[in-house]
Amino acid sequence: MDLSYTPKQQAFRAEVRHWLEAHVPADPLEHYDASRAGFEAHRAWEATLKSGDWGMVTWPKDYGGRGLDLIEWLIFEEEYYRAGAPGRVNQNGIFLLGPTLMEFGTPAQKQRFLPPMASGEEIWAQAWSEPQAGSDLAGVRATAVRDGDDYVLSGHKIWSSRAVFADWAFGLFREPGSERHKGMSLIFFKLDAPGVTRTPIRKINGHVGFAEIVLEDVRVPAFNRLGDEGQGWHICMATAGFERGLMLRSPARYQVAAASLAGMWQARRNSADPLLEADVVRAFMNAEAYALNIYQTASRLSAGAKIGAEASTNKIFWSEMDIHLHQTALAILGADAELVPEPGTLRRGDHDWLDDYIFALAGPIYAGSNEIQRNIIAERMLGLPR
Amino acid sequence: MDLSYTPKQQAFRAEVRHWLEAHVPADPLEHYDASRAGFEAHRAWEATLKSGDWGMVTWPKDYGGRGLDLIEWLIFEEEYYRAGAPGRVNQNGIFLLGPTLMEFGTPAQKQRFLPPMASGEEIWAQAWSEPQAGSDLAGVRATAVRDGDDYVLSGHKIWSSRAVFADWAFGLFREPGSERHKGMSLIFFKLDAPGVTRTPIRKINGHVGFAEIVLEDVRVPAFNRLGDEGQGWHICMATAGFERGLMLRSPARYQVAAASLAGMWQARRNSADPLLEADVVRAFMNAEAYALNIYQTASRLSAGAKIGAEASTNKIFWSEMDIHLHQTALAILGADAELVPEPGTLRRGDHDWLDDYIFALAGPIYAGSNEIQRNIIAERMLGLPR
Amino acid sequence: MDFTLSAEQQMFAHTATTLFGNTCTPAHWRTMMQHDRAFDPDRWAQIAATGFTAMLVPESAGGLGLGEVDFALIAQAAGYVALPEPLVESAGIAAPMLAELAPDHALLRDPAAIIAIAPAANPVVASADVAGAFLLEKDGHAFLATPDTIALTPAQSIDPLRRVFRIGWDPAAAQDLGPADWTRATDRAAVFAAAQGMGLAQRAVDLAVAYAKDRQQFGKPIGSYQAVKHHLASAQTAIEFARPVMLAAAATVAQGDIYARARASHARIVALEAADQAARAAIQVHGAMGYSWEVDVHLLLKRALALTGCWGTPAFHRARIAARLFTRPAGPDQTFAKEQSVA
Amino acid sequence: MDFTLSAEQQMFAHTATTLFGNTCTPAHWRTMMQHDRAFDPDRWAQIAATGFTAMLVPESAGGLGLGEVDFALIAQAAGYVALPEPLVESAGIAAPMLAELAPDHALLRDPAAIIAIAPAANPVVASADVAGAFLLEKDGHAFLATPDTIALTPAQSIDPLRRVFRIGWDPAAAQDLGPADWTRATDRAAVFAAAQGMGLAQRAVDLAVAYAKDRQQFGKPIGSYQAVKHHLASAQTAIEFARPVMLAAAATVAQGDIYARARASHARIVALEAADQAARAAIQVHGAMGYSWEVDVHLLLKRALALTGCWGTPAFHRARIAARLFTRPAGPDQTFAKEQSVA
Repeated sequence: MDLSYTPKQQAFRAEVRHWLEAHVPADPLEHYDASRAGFEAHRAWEATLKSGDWGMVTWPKDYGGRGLDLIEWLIFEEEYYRAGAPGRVNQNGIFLLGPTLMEFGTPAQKQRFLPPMASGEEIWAQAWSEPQAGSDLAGVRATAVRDGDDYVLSGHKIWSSRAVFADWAFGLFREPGSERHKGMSLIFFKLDAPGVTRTPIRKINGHVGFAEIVLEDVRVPAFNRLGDEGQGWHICMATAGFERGLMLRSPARYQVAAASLAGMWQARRNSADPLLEADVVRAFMNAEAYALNIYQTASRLSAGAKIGAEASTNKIFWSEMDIHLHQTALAILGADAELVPEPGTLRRGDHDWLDDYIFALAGPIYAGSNEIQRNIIAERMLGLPR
Repeated sequence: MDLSYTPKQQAFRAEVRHWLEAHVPADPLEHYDASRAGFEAHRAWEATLKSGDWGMVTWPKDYGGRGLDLIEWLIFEEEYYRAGAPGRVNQNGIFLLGPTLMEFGTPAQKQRFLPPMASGEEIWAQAWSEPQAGSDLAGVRATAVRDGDDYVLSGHKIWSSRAVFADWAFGLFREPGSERHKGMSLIFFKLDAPGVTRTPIRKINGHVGFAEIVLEDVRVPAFNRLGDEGQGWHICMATAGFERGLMLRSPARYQVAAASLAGMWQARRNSADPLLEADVVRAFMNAEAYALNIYQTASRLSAGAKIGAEASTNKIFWSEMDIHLHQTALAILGADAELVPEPGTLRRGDHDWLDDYIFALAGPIYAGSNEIQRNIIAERMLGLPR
Repeated sequence: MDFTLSAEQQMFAHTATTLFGNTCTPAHWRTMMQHDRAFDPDRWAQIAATGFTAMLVPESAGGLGLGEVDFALIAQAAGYVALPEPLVESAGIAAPMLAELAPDHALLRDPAAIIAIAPAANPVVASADVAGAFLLEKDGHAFLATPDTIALTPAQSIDPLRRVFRIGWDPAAAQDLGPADWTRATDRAAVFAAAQGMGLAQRAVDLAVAYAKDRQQFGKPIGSYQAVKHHLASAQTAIEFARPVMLAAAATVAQGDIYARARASHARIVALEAADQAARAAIQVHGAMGYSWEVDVHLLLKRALALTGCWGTPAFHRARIAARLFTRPAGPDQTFAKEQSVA
Repeated sequence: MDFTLSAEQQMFAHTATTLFGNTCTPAHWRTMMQHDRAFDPDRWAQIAATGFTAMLVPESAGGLGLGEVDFALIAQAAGYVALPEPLVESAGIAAPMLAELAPDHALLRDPAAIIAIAPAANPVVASADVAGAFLLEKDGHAFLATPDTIALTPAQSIDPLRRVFRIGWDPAAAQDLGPADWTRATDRAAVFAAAQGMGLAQRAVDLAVAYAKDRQQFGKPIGSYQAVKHHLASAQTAIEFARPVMLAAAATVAQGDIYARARASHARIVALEAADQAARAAIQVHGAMGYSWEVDVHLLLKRALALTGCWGTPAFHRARIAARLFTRPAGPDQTFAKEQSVA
């Protein structure tokens, strides 16, 4: 064990910090789910990032990355959150589909899809759920019928994040007649293709964060299938690992929030409940524990290990930590907690505790509900019977 | 609604208080599960109680009671706990079997069993569980074979509280060949009868609170069967209602503990974690809430209602309250928490927080585990599917 | 010693449940939000016609002279539908205070009058745009002001069915009613917030139960999974142990002593915690649906959140319970204790 | 930046796991309790032979000169078997302090020597009856005393495998070693309590998992019920997020700065909480079995309870984290911060 950064890692941190200081917008962008304008402002930010070669630093240079390792990725994320830089509108692409493409894609697919993903030219939505298949992904009913070099897609997807404004989506489609885990393929489709209808779904904060997608005879080339025909379930499980694991929820996000919470506490402690200090300290402890856990995982992966069911413990931990942290913030705010900040009053680095609390409430639900995660931990880590 | 006591109720409280002040032993008795001597000291206390007609005040006078109502019962319990009077060694009799006998017994059975129960002449153990049937009571395998006017009992019971020293036990026995909920009868047997072997089981505090009971061709008269042949499951569910409901856990018990906790907090607050004050206040709130809930239930029952699945909410509430209260006590004790009080140092009204904490840990397990209770609430109160 | 409700109380509660249930439907919530409104004049007129607004005004001041238990049942029904109109604030807190200070005031004779109330602890006033008068706290006094003397600045509550304003006012332009019992107002606010919390909590459980019976996953209704059952059973348990506290608090608030204050605060804390727990459990049970604007549960969560901040924080209320616990005897014979008269 | 353990560390840990696993079996616990003993001289001799007692003594003082990470792995293995012998107190806390104060002391050359340590915060001393010497805190100084100068009064711990004594001693009869770094001792105690907590917690989960696979109720193994799964999954999650904190605390404790102190305290709090949570979950999963003396889980619970009170309460340790949080920068670039040298 050696818990200090190498000179190279320190230099990298300085480089990231320097670049971000020069480029991060002074005022927060409108949220990418709030409007088309907010979405496009975030796409423009992705292009700016790419101009500095920061699109996805762990990817190979050929695909728009820098070929860096996981520790450097964590350092990049630390600086990114520290700088209060905009949220990553293409997270479904760069954090979920990207790593999956890297593992299962053909060279031609990687060359086609990864660089515009890293640059934000093509922004991705996920299309996992269906009205009858939420936690039960094997219950997917949408179909892909092979027709020469094409597939013809039909079906109904829902809770697709980013799909209202995004360019592309990926989802599971099954060979007609196949059942449960078999016969499914992971296929990409353009969201403005003929036969695709998108209906926005508003989140409880009022933003149109999701869409319902109806596909009626949508024709896509077979090139858009990732992996072998029928391999979709297997690939999807790998993707779920990424989602719950390292990338989706950077420790830096919570460390920044915990530090802000501590600052707010110090500013307001004289008028707040003195007993909340324990919660403020706990929020800090949680964020540190999460960071240390992720550093440990990164060390393990660097030494050749694969991420396994322990990714489910991450999902539970960060989702519960996030709710606790924001509950504490609202408790400190006391009588002001219910009030939405006046438009335009939030500056870079300011937290919208209320909106973030509402967002945090979704944590135990999405990316596989915490009930499902606890089942996975019990069955795959602990070996309890199904 | 009228939340004040009538003059008659106030007079009754004064009468109870006066009698207890004159009779409750100055020093605590040895625990009834700790030794035969402790057990017999408690039996003697039951006789003293009966000498004042306090054995079971809600029972009819003919059966050793005073024919009082539930509000008076609560007042009696309040004064009983307030006085620091000994635990009721016959609780399996007076609180569980007694009410069931009152509902399902024949006049002859009531006359035979209730008066010696009220006086402590006959002390009862329960024999619900079997090695293969813990939470799953319908999995009982012990059998009762009818032979003329007798039953011949065989089988294996476990976790029988009080059974090491008690005189009688009651349990479920099935007609050979019957299955699940059918064919079971509730039958009494003497614990010193030929064919009964008792093996003590120690609790985690070291006391022999349970026994394992093996029955080999134990002959009992059919008179010892409560209710009709095969009605055992139905009766048992009623008994479970009593157990989780009003009688087993008097609010007074927790109100006394919460008041003591508040006293300890005030004595030690300067050297303890200041944040524990919230837990001390919470323990008081919980005890009060439990008392108010029980008063409300008593009002409902007095108005003719029956106790239902909401008894399961009681079980969950008191068991969780009890653990929280004692965790708080140990946290206040800090470095002293691990130390068992020196023998003989506890006086009447003193709390053995550590032993009570260990006892509290059993709360979510016995009398139907809290998991089972939550299933009952979900299915019977809320109507969710099995 | 009797916890049961009278026939009259049950009748009033039934009227409220029916009126609110018929008019404040999920469809109506949606219509109001679509038009960015939080007040329905038709419903308010019906409410006024039932007498709910006059319940806590003494008969001598033109009211019905009923008690806090009676009104708590109405507030509970209001919570069950997340009623947007300021019935609780106006009729439950402001009107009885005005009746104590100015029993002859004409507003007390107008059942449709809305009296806004602004204790120093609250940063905003709900429904201030429809108020006919304002009761304002300054230095322990109550000031009565007319709407034309009040400057309203809209603020935005997380609760879309709660319309709040920051207010500016000039004591010189208002009528000084003298020292007022703001503690009593806080007690009533606590009891009726608790009552609303009970309604919110039960509604959340009811919505989740209905969904869990219907929604299928892995081939069976999600309500048959233990995790779903246990979430909702825990929420219902919290409700069962908050409701008697709320009722006892309503029954004793008129005592106005340290015991009654502590009980009111206790009721408020546990009822709003139950509402929060039930709403979050309901969101979790609904899965992604629960996180969408179109499912109603979030409205209950947001109302509970808004109520938690008004009329004293949880810490303020906990301190009132601590004051009772640490300065008066506690124990099983003290459950229904009252301050002994000092006469 | 590397969290992986060296081959040597893994080898030492393996030796500990094997030695403890072979000798400190449930059957052996039972035998010890039956004879009311908490010290096995044979096992202690084997422990001394492995070098564990010399790990934190510098080579210059006759020890192995290893670090806190190395010893933490041994302490974790000791926790997994609820080791009765005072290995952690003697070799993990007392020996390195003695080596700092009196590097030439003969006790440091005797691997079988047991050094008891008595900080002012602890009311009792474990295994004082087998100690060869006592390190005692008074006014910030450390005093070294021989057993014949110490008056032992037995006390009873809830943990039957922990034998504790109140002690009486006379500074005039002891050797004043001068001012000692009791904060450093507290840091080590915190880290190694955390390590033991990790062992206790994992053992509790492992015992419960084994039982839940085997035990049948309602016709299937209880481990197939969601409620059982979720209890144990939650406990395992707590373990997964305490273990890296414990390792990081061990790796940084030698810094001796405010960051290292906060991390040690953090590790101690969450590891002992995880142990308590896991032990209680395991008792619950075992049902009535879990509440019987014959099932071993209660021994884990009681050890965790005993450790929680020693060497500073949770509140003391929380205050050390607060001191770091509120006086030094926090945030994602501060995870591995050190106090800058003032040279």
